[in-house]
Amino acid sequence: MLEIVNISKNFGGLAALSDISLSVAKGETVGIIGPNGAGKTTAFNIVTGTLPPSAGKVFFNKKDITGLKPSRIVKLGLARTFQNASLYPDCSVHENIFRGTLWKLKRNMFLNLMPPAGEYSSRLDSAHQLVADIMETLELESYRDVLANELPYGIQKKVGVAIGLATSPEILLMDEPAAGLNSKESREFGRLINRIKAHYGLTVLLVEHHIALVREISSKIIVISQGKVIATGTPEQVLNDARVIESYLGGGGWHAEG
Amino acid sequence: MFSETIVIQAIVNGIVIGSLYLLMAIGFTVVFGLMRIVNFSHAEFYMLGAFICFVGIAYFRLPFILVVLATFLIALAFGSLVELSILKRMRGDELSGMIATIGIGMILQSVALIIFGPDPLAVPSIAKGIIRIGGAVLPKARIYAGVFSIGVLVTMYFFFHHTRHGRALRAVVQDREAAQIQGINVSVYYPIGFGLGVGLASLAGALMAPIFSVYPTVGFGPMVKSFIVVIVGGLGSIPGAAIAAMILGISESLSGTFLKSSYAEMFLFLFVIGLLVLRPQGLLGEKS
Amino acid sequence: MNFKKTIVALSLLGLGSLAYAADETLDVGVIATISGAGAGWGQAIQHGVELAAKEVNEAGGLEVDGKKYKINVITYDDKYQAGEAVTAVNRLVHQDKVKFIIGPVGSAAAVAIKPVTEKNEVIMSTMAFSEKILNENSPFTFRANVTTVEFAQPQIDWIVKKYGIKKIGSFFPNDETGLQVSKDVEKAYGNAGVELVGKEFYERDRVDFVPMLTRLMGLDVDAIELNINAPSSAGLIVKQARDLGFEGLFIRTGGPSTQEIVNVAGEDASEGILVHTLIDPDLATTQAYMQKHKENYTQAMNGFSPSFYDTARMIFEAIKQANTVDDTKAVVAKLENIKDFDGAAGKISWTGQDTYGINHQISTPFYVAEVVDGQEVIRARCTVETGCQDG
Amino acid sequence: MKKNMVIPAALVLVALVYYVSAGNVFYAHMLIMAAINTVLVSGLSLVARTGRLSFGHSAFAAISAYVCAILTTQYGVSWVLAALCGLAATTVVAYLLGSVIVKLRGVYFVLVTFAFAEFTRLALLEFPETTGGASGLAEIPPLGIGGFVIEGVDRWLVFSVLFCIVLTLLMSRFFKTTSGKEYLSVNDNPDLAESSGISVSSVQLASFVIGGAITGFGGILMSSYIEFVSPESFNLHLSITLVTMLVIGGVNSSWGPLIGALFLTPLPEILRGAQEYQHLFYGIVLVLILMIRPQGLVSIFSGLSSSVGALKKEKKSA
Repeated sequence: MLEIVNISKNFGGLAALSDISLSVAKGETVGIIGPNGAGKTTAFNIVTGTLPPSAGKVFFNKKDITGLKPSRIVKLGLARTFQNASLYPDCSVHENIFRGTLWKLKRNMFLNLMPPAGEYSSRLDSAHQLVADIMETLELESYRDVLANELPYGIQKKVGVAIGLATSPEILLMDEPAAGLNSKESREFGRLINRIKAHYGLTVLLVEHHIALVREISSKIIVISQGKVIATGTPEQVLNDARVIESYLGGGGWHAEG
Repeated sequence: MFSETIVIQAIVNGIVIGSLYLLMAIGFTVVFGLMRIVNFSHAEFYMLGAFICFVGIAYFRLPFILVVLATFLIALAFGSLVELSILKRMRGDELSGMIATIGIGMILQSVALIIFGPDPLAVPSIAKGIIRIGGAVLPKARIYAGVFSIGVLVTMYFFFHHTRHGRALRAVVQDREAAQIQGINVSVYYPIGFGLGVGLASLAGALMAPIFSVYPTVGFGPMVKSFIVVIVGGLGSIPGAAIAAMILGISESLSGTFLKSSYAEMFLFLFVIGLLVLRPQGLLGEKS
Repeated sequence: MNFKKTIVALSLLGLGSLAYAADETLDVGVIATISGAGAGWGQAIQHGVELAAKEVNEAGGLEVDGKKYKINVITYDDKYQAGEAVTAVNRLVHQDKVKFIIGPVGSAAAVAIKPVTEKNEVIMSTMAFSEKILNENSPFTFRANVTTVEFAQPQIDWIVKKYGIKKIGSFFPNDETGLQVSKDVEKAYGNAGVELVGKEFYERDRVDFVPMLTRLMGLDVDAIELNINAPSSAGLIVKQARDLGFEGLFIRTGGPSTQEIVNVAGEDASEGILVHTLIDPDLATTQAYMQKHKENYTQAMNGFSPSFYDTARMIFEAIKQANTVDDTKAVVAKLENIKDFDGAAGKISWTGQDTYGINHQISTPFYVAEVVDGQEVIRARCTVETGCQDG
Repeated sequence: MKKNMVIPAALVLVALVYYVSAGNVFYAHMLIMAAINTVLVSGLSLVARTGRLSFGHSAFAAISAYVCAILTTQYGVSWVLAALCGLAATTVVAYLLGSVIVKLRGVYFVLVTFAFAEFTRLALLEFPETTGGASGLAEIPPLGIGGFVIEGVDRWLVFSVLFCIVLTLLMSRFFKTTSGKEYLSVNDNPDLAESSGISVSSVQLASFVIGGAITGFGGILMSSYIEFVSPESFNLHLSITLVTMLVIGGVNSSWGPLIGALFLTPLPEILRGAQEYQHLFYGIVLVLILMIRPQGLVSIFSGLSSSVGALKKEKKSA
């Protein structure tokens, strides 16, 4: 479904990524881990279109999406969430999630001044249904009219995921979803990811610093260190691989708690 | 039949005007680098300097150097006060800060209009006569102002590179976040930085007052030109501004001498728009 | 150093004379540049009209059709911008219901508001130099001062003969007035056998004239023509030219504003400038007016002020003769036929039939004076008809 | 709609009653100018609500006003056709300039629009044969649609007030629709909007072009009402006044332009005697509004400042 082929990226001499290739099949939950500064986030930003690569290609469902704007990539079915759960601060949770569906509700702005009609109103209804369904699945009904900037952090993260889901993606890329969560919350978050994967038939790609969450829910783990892929495989294979342990111990702190 | 003396004369005049734009531009860069806002009251602080110089010389008959120094100190203090009282509340929000400087500019201008009235007032000339360099005739008053502003530029260079506060302020101007990480208490530098920025604008106003007349809207032209210098030189880059200021000063003086001057100004803006679009970071600015 | 009194005080003065016994009031509008470039000329209009009104009111008001009218002057500042003048004339004509307007200063403003005054049959007597102002299908428009069309040729002939000038450079503001005057001045110097070399047009708010002066001096002109530049610009040109070591002659054919030029350029730099002026200090009536002006205002009196004092009095005279304050057609008929009116500036009558096709151009005596120690000394006396003689 | 409809509607009614009751031609003149200013500010507000501040809108008003004036005065074109050409010219220029500068970061966008406005003003001064140069164009024929000519204060009063009220209602309706919500999303959080399938650059370009056209039409209304136009009527002072009215009126709501224009337009006339007090009042009110409710009134701009901020985040995270 998603393939990254020989991607390199350098910032004025510093090679953040050098010749990385990896792939994510439909229905998988793949976790990308690696010490700080290994290039995980750079890879993430290249795939989501925020950052153009220096070399290499990105394919999604066999289509070359290298260098496309994020807004174009989302329409193809590839959505993302933000590490700091960035939301629309002054809007309610319902409004935040509804705005995820806007790209499917395109209509000429002058025509739109008229009340909804014909085919457009059916699209509008299905969008509202989707939002209701997402809020139910993520248990957010009780926060429906709460303003985003008044939500507890954990709930904000959930709303971030909800917005991603509202764009009806085929694959959901999550940027350090466990960041800022304690171990109980991150375990809960893991169960949430599995639930939405099943409910919406999603493929998930996580970029994560905390091994615990990734080990629990990933079907495949890819380890990146110093801009290179150093290991790929099931959680058991990868986490006992000597090179991975050495790079983590040597390169950064080992967060194997819980 | 334009002999080279005319060209020399035009170039020297260009350097003097260029140094005026540079003073304004560095002041503007400090404010922009520090607070990420376009200071729309820069013109009024230039005018403030011009009027302080006018009052100092025409009223109190003080020597020019003393008046210029006093102007800088008054403007520095006043600028810091303005930052602490008004802009401090908007440090996060660059747009409100920018629009607030418009308000500050309006207040200063109308106060000047009420006190001094609309008509141009002349500052008694600080130096009579001319200097001849190989046939080229250079008015002494302008050279005096040019030399003085270059002197200020050198002191500024020394301050920014060889004093503790200077280096800290420069770090903050270049990259606010990086400076914070290195433990520089940024909030201390906000008022000083804004004060210094507008102080330089007032200094330029005071230096140029004896050459041109003084009236409430005197600062508008130099402000627009210093905007252009900063854009061409690259926002936040002081060496870039220095080169751009000289290019602008000299080309303006040359085109004024040889071309129909109003065309020059129109093409200048066209050039700036083109540059901003093709190379937003300007000549020397780093690609942030 | 005389700081200008704030404008508020001035306009209050205009309203101050409410207490008189007259039973009716006649509103007269003034549109003038009170702030910005050319403020000196704007105040010449305002003060001239206010003094004329004050004089009539002190004498018990203007007697028309059995009723005594107290004259109330309403002044608006057009900031030398045509857009502001249009807003002011809309207010005067529609809200204040004024039938007589004196001003504006600039040609751009006058051209812009003329359609409004003509359509509403409001008499307008302007200072603007543009030739577009007076023509046969603008019956309600007059001009209250001589322009370069009238005085340029006689003055230039006299100066060229007396000072023997060969090459002259010139500066003009880049607007309607500048364009117009540059044509008249170039024609006049051509007829006098002088080559007008550098014709420099500049933006109104320019302050640095050194580059343009450098070019003129490169053409080694022996005189520079200042014509109708705003006083502040003319002052800067003189000052910066002297700074550059220019020893040649300065000639100002137009726009009397010697005091402002001396203020900006300084007394020694403006020594020897030949200026056009409308005031002969030895004339008794002019002296009386200058004294009255000193009693009422702190600012120095501008050279145009007497002509606007006279224009206002001629309009009041025409209203009295026509015995009506509303029928402006009748007032125009009377105003046009006033001859040899004894004004502060000397004997006044009308001219302009051959140049504009309508006799609405005022013809007052004018003089060529030399600036000595900051003061004007009359060197030649001239009239439109007789040209200039050594005075 | 954050601010419900009651308060702004009440404010507008109070102002209308105050103006009309005075029954005096001059107050009608001020109300017409307030209505025209509302149209000018509404164009600016549309751009501001996608997180962009433009100092170039005076240029768009100038372009459409001049094209319309030149066509009517020099080529005898009917007012309606000339107005359409004026609008077309502004829209094309806004599109060309917009598509080039829409990707620029916050501060550069402000500086380019500032430079563009100055360039336009100087260009109008430079070609006197067509634009009348500094003396401008006088005797612009009145606004005539078919046979019906809008001339004289009372017809203008009805037409302009009606037009600006309808425009404000349409704008307020627009921001409730899904297209309007795209504008608001781009302003509230451009990165999130981009990642939810809303192309930030095309939304900002659309708002810049349509905003330019609205302000352009405002320019045509102004020149047709005053029947005169000169480069000075579209200088930086106009841009700053429009921004001031927008901010004081309230950038958050579609009623901001109307409220800002209604309360600030009469100021220059009331203080006609002493112009400088007007600017003093403008300056003080502007600063106070920004100090007391920096987030309230200007939160719409958080989009802009965060787009500058976002850039820094991106730099850091790479």
